[in-house]
Amino acid sequence: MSILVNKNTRLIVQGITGREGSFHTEQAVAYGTNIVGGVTPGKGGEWVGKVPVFDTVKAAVEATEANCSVIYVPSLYTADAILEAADAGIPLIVAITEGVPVLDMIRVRAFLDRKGSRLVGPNCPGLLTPNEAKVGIMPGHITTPGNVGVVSRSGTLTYEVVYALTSHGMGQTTCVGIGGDPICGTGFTEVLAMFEDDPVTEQIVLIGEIGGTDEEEAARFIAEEMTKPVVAFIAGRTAPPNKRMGHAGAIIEGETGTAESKIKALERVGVKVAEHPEQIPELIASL
Amino acid sequence: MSILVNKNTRLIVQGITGREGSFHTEQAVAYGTNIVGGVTPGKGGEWVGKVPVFDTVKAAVEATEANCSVIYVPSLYTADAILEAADAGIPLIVAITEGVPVLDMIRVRAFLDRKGSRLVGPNCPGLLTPNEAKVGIMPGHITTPGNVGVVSRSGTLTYEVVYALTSHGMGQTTCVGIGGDPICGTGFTEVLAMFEDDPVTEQIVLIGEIGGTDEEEAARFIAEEMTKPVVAFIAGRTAPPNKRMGHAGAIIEGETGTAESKIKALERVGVKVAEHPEQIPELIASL
Amino acid sequence: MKLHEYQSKFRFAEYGIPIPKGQTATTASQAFTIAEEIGGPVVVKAQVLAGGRGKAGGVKLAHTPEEAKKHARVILGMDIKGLIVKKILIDPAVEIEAEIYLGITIDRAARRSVMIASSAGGIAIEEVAAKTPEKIVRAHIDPCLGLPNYQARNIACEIGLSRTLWKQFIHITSALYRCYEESNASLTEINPLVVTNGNQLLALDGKMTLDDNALFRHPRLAEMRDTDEEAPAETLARQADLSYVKLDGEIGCMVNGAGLAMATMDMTKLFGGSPANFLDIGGGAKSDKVAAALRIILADPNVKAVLFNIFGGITRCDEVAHGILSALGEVPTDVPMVARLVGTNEEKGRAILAQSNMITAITLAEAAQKAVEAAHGVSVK
Amino acid sequence: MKLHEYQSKFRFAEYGIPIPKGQTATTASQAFTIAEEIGGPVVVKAQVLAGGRGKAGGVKLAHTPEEAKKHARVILGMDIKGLIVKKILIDPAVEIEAEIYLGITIDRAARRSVMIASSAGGIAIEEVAAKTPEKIVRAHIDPCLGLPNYQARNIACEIGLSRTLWKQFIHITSALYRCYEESNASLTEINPLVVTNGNQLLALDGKMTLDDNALFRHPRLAEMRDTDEEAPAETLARQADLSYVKLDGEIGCMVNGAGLAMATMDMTKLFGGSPANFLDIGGGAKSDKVAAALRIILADPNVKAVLFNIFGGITRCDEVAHGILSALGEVPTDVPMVARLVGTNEEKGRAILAQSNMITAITLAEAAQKAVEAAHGVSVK
Repeated sequence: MSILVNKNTRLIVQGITGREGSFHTEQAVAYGTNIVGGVTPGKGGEWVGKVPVFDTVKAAVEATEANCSVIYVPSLYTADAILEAADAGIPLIVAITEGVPVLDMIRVRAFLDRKGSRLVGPNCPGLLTPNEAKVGIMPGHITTPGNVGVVSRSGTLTYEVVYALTSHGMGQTTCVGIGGDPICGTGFTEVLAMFEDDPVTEQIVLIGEIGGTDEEEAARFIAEEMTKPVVAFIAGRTAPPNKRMGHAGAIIEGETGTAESKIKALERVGVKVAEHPEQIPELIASL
Repeated sequence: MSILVNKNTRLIVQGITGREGSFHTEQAVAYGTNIVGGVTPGKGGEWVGKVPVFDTVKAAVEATEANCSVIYVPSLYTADAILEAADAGIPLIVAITEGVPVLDMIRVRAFLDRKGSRLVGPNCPGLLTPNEAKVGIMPGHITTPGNVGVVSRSGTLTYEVVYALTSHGMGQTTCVGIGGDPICGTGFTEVLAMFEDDPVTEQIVLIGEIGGTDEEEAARFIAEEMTKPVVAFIAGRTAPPNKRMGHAGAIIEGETGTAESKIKALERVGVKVAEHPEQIPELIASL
Repeated sequence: MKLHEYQSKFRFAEYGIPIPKGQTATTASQAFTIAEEIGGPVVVKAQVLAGGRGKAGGVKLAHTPEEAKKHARVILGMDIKGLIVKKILIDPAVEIEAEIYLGITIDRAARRSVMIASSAGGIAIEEVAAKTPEKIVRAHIDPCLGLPNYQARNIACEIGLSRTLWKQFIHITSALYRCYEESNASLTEINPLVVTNGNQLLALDGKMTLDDNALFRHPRLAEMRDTDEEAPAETLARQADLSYVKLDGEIGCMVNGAGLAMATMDMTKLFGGSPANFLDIGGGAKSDKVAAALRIILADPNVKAVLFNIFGGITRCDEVAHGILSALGEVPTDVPMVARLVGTNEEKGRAILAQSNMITAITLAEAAQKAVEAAHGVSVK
Repeated sequence: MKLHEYQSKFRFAEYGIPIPKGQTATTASQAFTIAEEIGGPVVVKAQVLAGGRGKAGGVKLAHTPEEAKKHARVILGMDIKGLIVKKILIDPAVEIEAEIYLGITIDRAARRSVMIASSAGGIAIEEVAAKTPEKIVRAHIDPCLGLPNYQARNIACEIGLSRTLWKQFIHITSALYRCYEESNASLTEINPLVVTNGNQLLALDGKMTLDDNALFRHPRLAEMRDTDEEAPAETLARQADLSYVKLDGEIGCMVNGAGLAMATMDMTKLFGGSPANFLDIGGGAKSDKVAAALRIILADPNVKAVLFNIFGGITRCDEVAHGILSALGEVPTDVPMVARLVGTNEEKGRAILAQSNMITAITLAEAAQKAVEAAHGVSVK
């Protein structure tokens, strides 16, 4: 078992003819992901390898019954691409692109809530269920099937941890990069809840970083709702103090947002927090 | 029994210090309606008769636990007043004001759907449950308690029908004026469903007029969902052909919208349609 | 309120929608000068707020300035469905490859604005909608998002627009929606939006209807109202904030509320008469408004009887009664009057009218019957 | 990107928010002229993108033009938290009855923008928030509605603003939100918004932070960037589209991804070293970008070793390796380098680096340890 993506995922790629889109489509196909189509306006009818290209998500969904979309379009077009996927009825949308304006994302997120589509990202590495589906840019060869659920706000730091897990023979159910932007589609608590409900996931690794209050909320959720053990790593102990947004930012964030605050919140609810990413397997072994 | 408003209605009046607001507050209080407060920005702390005035709906709700609001503010401020009531958690909002711009109402309606508040109106006479609550401008003395549910898109035409019912000894459960604007808060079908579920309502009178497709939708709903008998009157047989909105309006409306279309749709599903308003009691007696 | 073709197109142009570089004229010699400036074949188009002007001969192609002048002379002053043409638009003529329909209006049932498009644009679009509805593409617009590019692309795709035109089309649809929203329009329409032989999109005709209730926000648009295009009585009614439509019957009706007004009109017919007008004095009407309404009704020479039907809610019967008496004081008349006042302050209202020699009634049926009889010369007192 | 006080206030003024009629100066004699024009007491305010300028002596009251000139001479060139004051704002002094705080920013947890207000405005507002949170009023903003008047009224009511000021307050809050949204700001702040002794609201200070990701939409705002206010390395980094922050340590770090970059910095500390910088080369970085990054790191004289930690996803290890070699070709250096490349095309990347005499590592711990040893002069080859 796994969460969010698996063998039944019918994936389309928005921005499939672009440099990143075509490269990662090739990688995902090679991994065995079921990519049923791609979208690039104006290029409908072309092919990327064995994947048919459509002009619009609507046309792609009608032709392929896609149930998931991954977005590689430039940041300028990302908000529109997410809206397009949601309006076409795609239930799971994964936006890899970084640099999407925050106020665009507030508007997009409100639309998604109305439509009932789930977004992961933007500015995230995507999702990977080992040997089933690779939706995004996580390198497939560092993963292996197993019982550890991984959820992370970072990109490459996730790979670091997954690589360490795999090296220690600890496979993963699903690796989820939720992205580090201020407004993102899916937060820690939602993914934690899915891992809690997934029968195969036995332990969970949470990888956080400074800024925002998502880790603090995750700690509250772990204490109140979770039975499975969680280990964590928080990046940013040596980072310069978070550059806050004027007084307003300070009023909103209060004392939260620092690595210390997050580590304290997690440890207080019994989560073991690693000193460095490669220590994670050790902590899992000690559970 | 009744629908929407009754003895437990705790009403506030937005625009209570205005000419219409104060006049109809006096009338409603005299009728026995439980008016717990009023709102006029900048006049908080004053009184209208025995009704305390607040600056904001939020303050009024906190002080009075109001569960219904009736709006008499000028059309310029109506959209804002509706949003304010919904945001303050008022579950039933009745907007009497006419002349609210249509695009404002599209935006307001989308907000209400998100908030879960029900709006009746705008441009409507409001609601009246005989001997319990008068929310709006329907004259109380023409109504009497009984078993007929009345729902209407018109204002004064509703009074005409209610007056005829009362004169013939046919009392009402609740009289509902849903308003005649292109975008309104509550439509025929929603009120018909409530009357269907109300144990005391035995017959329903539906009063429609030319324009839109609400009567045609009501006919479909009556055929599919209703067990109680409905009689109807449709105004506008002699009206000049509906001035449609260009080609677009014609494309949207097709053949619907005329008195003939509505009468045909209703008669097709077994609804008796009166030739004139005062004929309604006769049709009910014949059921 | 409707805008003329030239007003609509000039407004579209403010939003960056390409339109023919035409000008308006009110005389034939102006038409000559404009055609000369344009320097090629031109189209002379009557500016009237009525459909079917093409069929009526109000649109003509001219190959030379002389010909434009000749056409202008014919079209100016022409009567199209009761409206006299006072202004013409001289547009450069365009070679057309294809005609697209593009419009935005309110979809009441969906509670949204909707963009409608078709590759089969032109005057027969309603027929297309009726006979081949699959050629009509609709896109409902989320008020929170406006018209995102993907929706415009979906439309372009579904009407089978050539890809070389997508960028222009997205630009035009987005501009048209902004124009619609920022004007508080209830209709904006480009029909046809043509593909020229140079593969450019061009708004050849334009139509806008504005929401009267929002004109207070748009003083510049409100000023565009062409009162020449209204019957004088309708102008007077609008200025007095009355809703009035002239009809062909003999019974003048003054009613509060649109629904009741229509029902009252229907009743005159039911009893063998015919309504002279629709007139809604609205809610809470005061005596000066009632007086204005009465003057408008009595100005119609066809009116043989007047029927007042007032059911008081916001409107108070005593004020209406005062209004009637005050208007009668100013406009003495022999036309018989039937009054029915019910509702708020009805006793006071009736008491006031008792001073006059009006025919009164209790029920609407009685009132309608008496009005018909009075109009037809039957004694009813 | 942050705007200066004067830039923020002038932008506010474009939206109709009342601000003092001040002007900027870059010399003391300009300050004299401006003070003379203003004609009463003025305030001379340092324009630097750093907090605490008041405490540092960067804000001074002057009663005469001579005094303004004297203050200007002191403030211009002043060093405030490492930034040199190059511009001052001369504002007319104002008699203040009360100070309000008003700001808009992103509330990540609520996924909304939020307006924050308090009757206890001024520099101690953070203390107010911590000690008396009930004095802080928040209103989350629905992106579909903007800031409706009722929300502004609720805020006015809840901060206990005098009713005589409500109309002005609603106007200012609505303008501030439009300014925030139409600038793609992540912060707009008026602190204090003062009540003058003439009972007028006036934005005495202003602050704006813009979303760098949306600057492409706002070329006029993007031009306001004051590169004088950045460390030169940060300007270079921004121009190369790199995210760089200078720190005080001795180990230069070049990493792809912000999280991994922070983790890498944390690791140098864990092994007894200290990071010289945060540097994220982003996803999919090409060789020219890597070369630019290396030049920036090596320009820091404190750097005793460089640690490359690249975990390839979008970024391809071979391109990073090319970038490192190309940069080393241009910037010959004796600083020891430790490289760790994992992920997409890692074999190719390692093969390329094998040509150079770099220290390599497989795990991050190993890499961090080797970098610390190299920096501290321990032989590790």
